Amino acid sequence: MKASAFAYHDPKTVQELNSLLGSLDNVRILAGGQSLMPMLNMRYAFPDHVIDINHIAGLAEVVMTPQGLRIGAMTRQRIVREHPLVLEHAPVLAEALHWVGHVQTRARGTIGGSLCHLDPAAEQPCIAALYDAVLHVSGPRGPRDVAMRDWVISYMTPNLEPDEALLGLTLPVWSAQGQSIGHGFHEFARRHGDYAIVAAAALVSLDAGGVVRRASIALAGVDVKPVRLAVAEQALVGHVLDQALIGTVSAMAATIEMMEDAHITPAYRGRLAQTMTKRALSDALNRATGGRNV
Amino acid sequence: MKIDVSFSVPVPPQQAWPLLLDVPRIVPCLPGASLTADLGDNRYKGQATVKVGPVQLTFAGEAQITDIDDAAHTARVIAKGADAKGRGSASATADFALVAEGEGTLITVVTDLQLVGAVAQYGRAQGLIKEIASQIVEQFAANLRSDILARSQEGVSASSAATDRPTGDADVASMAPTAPVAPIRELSAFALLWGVIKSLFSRKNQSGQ
Amino acid sequence: MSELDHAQTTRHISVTVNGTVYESDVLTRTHLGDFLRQELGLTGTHLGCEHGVCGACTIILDGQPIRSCLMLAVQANGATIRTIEGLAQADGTLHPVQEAFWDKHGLQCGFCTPGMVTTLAAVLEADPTLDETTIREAISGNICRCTGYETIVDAALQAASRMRGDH
Amino acid sequence: MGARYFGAAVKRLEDPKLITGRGQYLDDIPMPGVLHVAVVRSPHAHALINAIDASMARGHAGVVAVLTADDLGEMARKPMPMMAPAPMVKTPLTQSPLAHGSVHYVGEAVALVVAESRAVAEDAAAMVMVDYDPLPAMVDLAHALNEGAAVANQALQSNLAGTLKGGFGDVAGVFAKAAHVFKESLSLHRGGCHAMECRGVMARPDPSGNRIDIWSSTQSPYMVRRALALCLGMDEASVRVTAPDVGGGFGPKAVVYAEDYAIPLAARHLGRALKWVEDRGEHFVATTQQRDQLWELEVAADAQGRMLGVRGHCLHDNGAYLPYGVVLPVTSMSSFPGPYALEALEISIDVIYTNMVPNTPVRGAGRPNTCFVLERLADRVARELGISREDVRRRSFVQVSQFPYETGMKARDGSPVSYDTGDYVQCLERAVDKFESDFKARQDKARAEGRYIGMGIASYVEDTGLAPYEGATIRVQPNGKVLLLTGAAAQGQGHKTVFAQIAADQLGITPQDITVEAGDTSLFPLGIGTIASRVAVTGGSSVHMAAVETRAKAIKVASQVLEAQEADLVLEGGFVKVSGTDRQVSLGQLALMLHGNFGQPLPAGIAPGLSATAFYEARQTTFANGTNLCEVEVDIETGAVKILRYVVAHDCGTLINPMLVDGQIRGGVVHGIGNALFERMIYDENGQPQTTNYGEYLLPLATEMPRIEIVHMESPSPRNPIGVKGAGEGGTIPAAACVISAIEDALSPFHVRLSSHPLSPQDLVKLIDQG
Repeated sequence: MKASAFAYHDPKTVQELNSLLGSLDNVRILAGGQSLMPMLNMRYAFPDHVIDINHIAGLAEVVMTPQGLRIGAMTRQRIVREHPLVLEHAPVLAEALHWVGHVQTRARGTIGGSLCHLDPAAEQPCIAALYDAVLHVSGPRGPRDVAMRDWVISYMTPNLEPDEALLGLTLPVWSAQGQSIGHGFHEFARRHGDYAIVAAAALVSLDAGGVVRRASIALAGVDVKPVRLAVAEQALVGHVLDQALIGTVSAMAATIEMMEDAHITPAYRGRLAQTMTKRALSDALNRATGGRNV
Repeated sequence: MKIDVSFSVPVPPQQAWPLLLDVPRIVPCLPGASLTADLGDNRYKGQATVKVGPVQLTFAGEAQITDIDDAAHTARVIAKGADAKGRGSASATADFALVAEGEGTLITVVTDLQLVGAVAQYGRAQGLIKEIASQIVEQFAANLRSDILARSQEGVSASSAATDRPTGDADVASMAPTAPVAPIRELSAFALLWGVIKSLFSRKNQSGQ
Repeated sequence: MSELDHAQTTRHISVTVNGTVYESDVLTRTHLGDFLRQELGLTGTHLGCEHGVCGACTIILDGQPIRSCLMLAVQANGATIRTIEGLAQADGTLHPVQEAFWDKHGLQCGFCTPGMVTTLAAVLEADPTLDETTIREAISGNICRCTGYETIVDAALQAASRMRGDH
Repeated sequence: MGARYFGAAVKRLEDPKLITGRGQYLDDIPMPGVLHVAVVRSPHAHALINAIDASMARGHAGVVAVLTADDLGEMARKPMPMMAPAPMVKTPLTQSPLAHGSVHYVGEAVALVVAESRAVAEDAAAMVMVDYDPLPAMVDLAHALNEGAAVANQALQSNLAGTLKGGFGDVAGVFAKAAHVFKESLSLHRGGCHAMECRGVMARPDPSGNRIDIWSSTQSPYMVRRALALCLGMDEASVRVTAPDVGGGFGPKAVVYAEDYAIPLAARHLGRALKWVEDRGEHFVATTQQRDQLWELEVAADAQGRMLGVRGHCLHDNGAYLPYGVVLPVTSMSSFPGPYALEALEISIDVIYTNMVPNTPVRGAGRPNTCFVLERLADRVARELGISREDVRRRSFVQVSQFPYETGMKARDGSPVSYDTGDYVQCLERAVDKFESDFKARQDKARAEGRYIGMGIASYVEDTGLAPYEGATIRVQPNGKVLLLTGAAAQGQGHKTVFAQIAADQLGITPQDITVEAGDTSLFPLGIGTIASRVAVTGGSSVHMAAVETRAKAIKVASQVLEAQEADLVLEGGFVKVSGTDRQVSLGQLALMLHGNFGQPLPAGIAPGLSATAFYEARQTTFANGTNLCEVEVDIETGAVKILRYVVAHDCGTLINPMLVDGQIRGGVVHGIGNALFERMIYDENGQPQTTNYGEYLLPLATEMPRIEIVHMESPSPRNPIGVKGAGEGGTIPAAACVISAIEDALSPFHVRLSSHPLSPQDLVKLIDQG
């Protein structure tokens, strides 16, 4: 189980990266390596060129900007999970990362790598969808931003031209503005650290009366890309969030058309989608209300 | 793995029939496929490229048209190819049958596809292989229709275009279709899987249009 | 890849492993685990699956436990690495995790052991307050077919206690 | 002699090197100039080979050779000998070292690519063009004997390799008079062993061609030597086989594989040292697997729920070949009637060929299968009669008064199967006591809260210490240190430690004074192998016998040296002492004497060397037993199963090292839990394996596994000098049955009936909805 031969490139700047991408064929970008390296070792992937972007400066920063929390593509999952800005402004991302792989893979794996590999059940794209993240792409035709809803063009295929690369993303995180924000993330996997079968992330913002002013629900593992439960979100806004309402909107999760693979039936995915949504919303409610509405 | 599809073309069977047997002309309609040599007596060399998510496969191999029944308008295509990188091989037997359908022709293709080796062992991706194969045939049908329409717009009858079927070890370059066909390189994951997702979302009309 | 010339498929690297600096020309396709085993002869790092699941190949790179089968050797240029061979002190004094594995029968065939020990050494050096639940999570990326994990967990708990200086 | 080490939790002698990275597994052995081999394997489940074109591969830079069956001569094409001959098989099929003409499962070895590195060998392996003619594959066990079913091999008329029949008593009579008769259809699915070290073979031919050294990651170096000496037509003394540190075996490494033949053959052919190391992808398709069986059974019980009789039929999938004969179905058969004192039994097992990886024993061999079906039947009786599952077992078990108990079955040699010792009911009670009494109350309370917990129970009896023998040599060296040589190599069990414990007590030294060498055929003449929970009994007994003899010799010689009565002599701290005096002679001095000096005759009646060699011949089997209880919680929304508690009460006779026995049990239980909940080797309808990596094939992880509480009983076996029974598989045998029993109990409000494993959460949700 040894990789086939390839030429190795390690650009130091984004400009070098773009010119390499523009000039080479059959290229794979090596970020954290936790997805690409197995594909190389198992000889599923046969790139002629591997471009290692670990040496490009400035791709691993986490900063607050007016647009939101900006996270460099090369930020390791371990760093994201423990970063004070993430814990303060997007704790649901930190919680989701608890379920991502294992201590050894989080030490290398990057948030950008996950957003480009795009396993249908992956947690990080799910959180990006939850926040309507904006992805920052660079290419020879200059930088461009892609909304998360336009990012996944098909099964494990990001909206990137062959000569483009993902530099980072911005999560337009929610500000409380006198309301209380609660989050929840639940997934069902056979074993700890496995890709989820289905995962659900929820964000709610409640006013003093416990009425939902804003809500976001995202599911992973139900389709080839993360799915936002827009209908359920609308059904929440303007109503007092309680278990009854949670039960009603969770049922909506089961009604979307589920993808099918060799192992998992659509019916089971639907059941998990409903259950994970319910549990994620319950956590969100408890957090927003400081556990008063358990 | 059985894949059944049927599709219509806007010409009657007696015109569609020779057209369908005009391999150099229809191959470019097959997404990701290209013809590399005509070996004579209905045997051809070619290759087809397919993408399953991040994994791109290129099958190179041979295809032969057998059991041609010009009266019943049925034929069988037997094809087999191996991935250039040794990740396995694919073999398919496709039975074509044409029947009149109003002004046009209903073409049914019953394919038995067998994948072996690593390509058949992707596990989680296996559920998508059938969808992908169906999409290839469906896109083939769409391309074939647009080809026919393009020609009829030029006033070139499909049948006359189909009469000069090359034989012997002809020069591949000369086999490019004479009429503009929607340019298709390897079947893009986008086009391909968008179709997959569509069909995942609406399983009713699996058999294309 | 015959089309690729030597220059593109070979790189010179310098890496510090268990306190020793090594200079070497490596094939760019060689993963770090193979480099440690074949080039440096440090065969204590084991390869159990080479697709990043079993954890046997875990080493400590710049303080973090990582899977050496999921990193190219060329990427380790300039890095500081600790392998199972480098955990005990020069005088042979065992690392508390090694000691505990021996005390608690934390190994049987021993093949997953280097990955288990390096993983636990790294996480416990960072935080010796882990409890059974967090220890099980910490080794959830390391597969053992022999022990059923319980004695590994017991070993980790003993090591954590020693590393906290409880006794 | 008081036992100071025998029975104590002695820390392992093996560990210091293994915890510091100084172990030496096959791929760690330095071998200057070694060439690396990649194996070209069949991608087809069943196909004819028309031609093999290796020209492109041979031309690839760094490739030394590409070898097919035709290149390596007749021995490479000849079917390998069956490791356990099976006269009842009409068409015995075994694989040849390299396929020629046809292939019968995905992964069958077709050619070897020899190159300067493994990576280059893999590059070239992809360039070997094999022209196959695919044939229909047989992967459907249930319909394998149907009219018109595809045959797994063109040499076969039918997929039926043979039928085993066994039983005793007046079956018709017992079923006729029984108050209750219940029918069950049960099934188990295949998984792999997944030793964390994959297999591997290295061979170094002597330039003269008269010798060959072979290293194999095997449980049976002596089987490899036997096979290769016969294959190569060489003296056994010229074929040295070494099992280095082996990273787990679990059964499949006891097989002599195609690569064990092909690599030495190729090494001789090329006159070069060669190494092949199985990678994990290969392990999924080239290392034997186990457990596929389909059962139709009936149980007869009296009005009180005592099981009276069992009859049934089994379809057993043995895969494409019979490398180990029919040892699996035989083991399933001989595991009846388990702990139950049945009046009548009638079992038939059809052994079926399919186009999947061949089956040979995986931890437990056929026993977990039989345990699963018997325990399902016992639970069924309890449910139908409305009595506790414990009571059905209490009433049906062989009672303590009945030992030695002849079950009515016949052993492999035709002799009656006779359980030696034990108290099955008492063992069950200990498990129940440990588990706690108020479970029912907690279960009702949990259900009131919408939580579903369940208790599982499973009991087993295991035949251990299998024939024919193991042996050991003990030799005291002039430096006073002791060499202990044996053929029984270990794959993690800790043989060196337990053997040293056994010998140390006899010789009055510490285990640390003893160097144990095992697994090198040049150091000890004969051995069988570490399989079937047999080494503590056979190897341990032989060590004991050799130690006793050495001790006697030391005393005899010392009595002359010290001019003392033998009765007054004791062995202590490396000396033979005259008790109550300060007169003593060290074992080293005695060894020096008996090594001899030029011109000086040895003492009268004393043979050279302070040493002894003994072979223990296992002519009667010993029987371990146990009862497992566990508690699970099922999340009915997701089907997730959490194991909350796991209790093992078990009896493997006298314990040599309780810490190591506990280790065997815990590892075994977790393997069984994997079989119950996680591990499923999936094939598609064409025989293409679908789970060929650790993302798809799920092994148990630390986060999902429970603590395992163990209660020991010690019923010494009278059938060997140290009273021990085997413990290597006792954890695995009942574990899956126990977990399934618990899940069914947890889901009883939904009337869920479980009849197979592994069971996924998705399966359980489906059953809950149907319930």
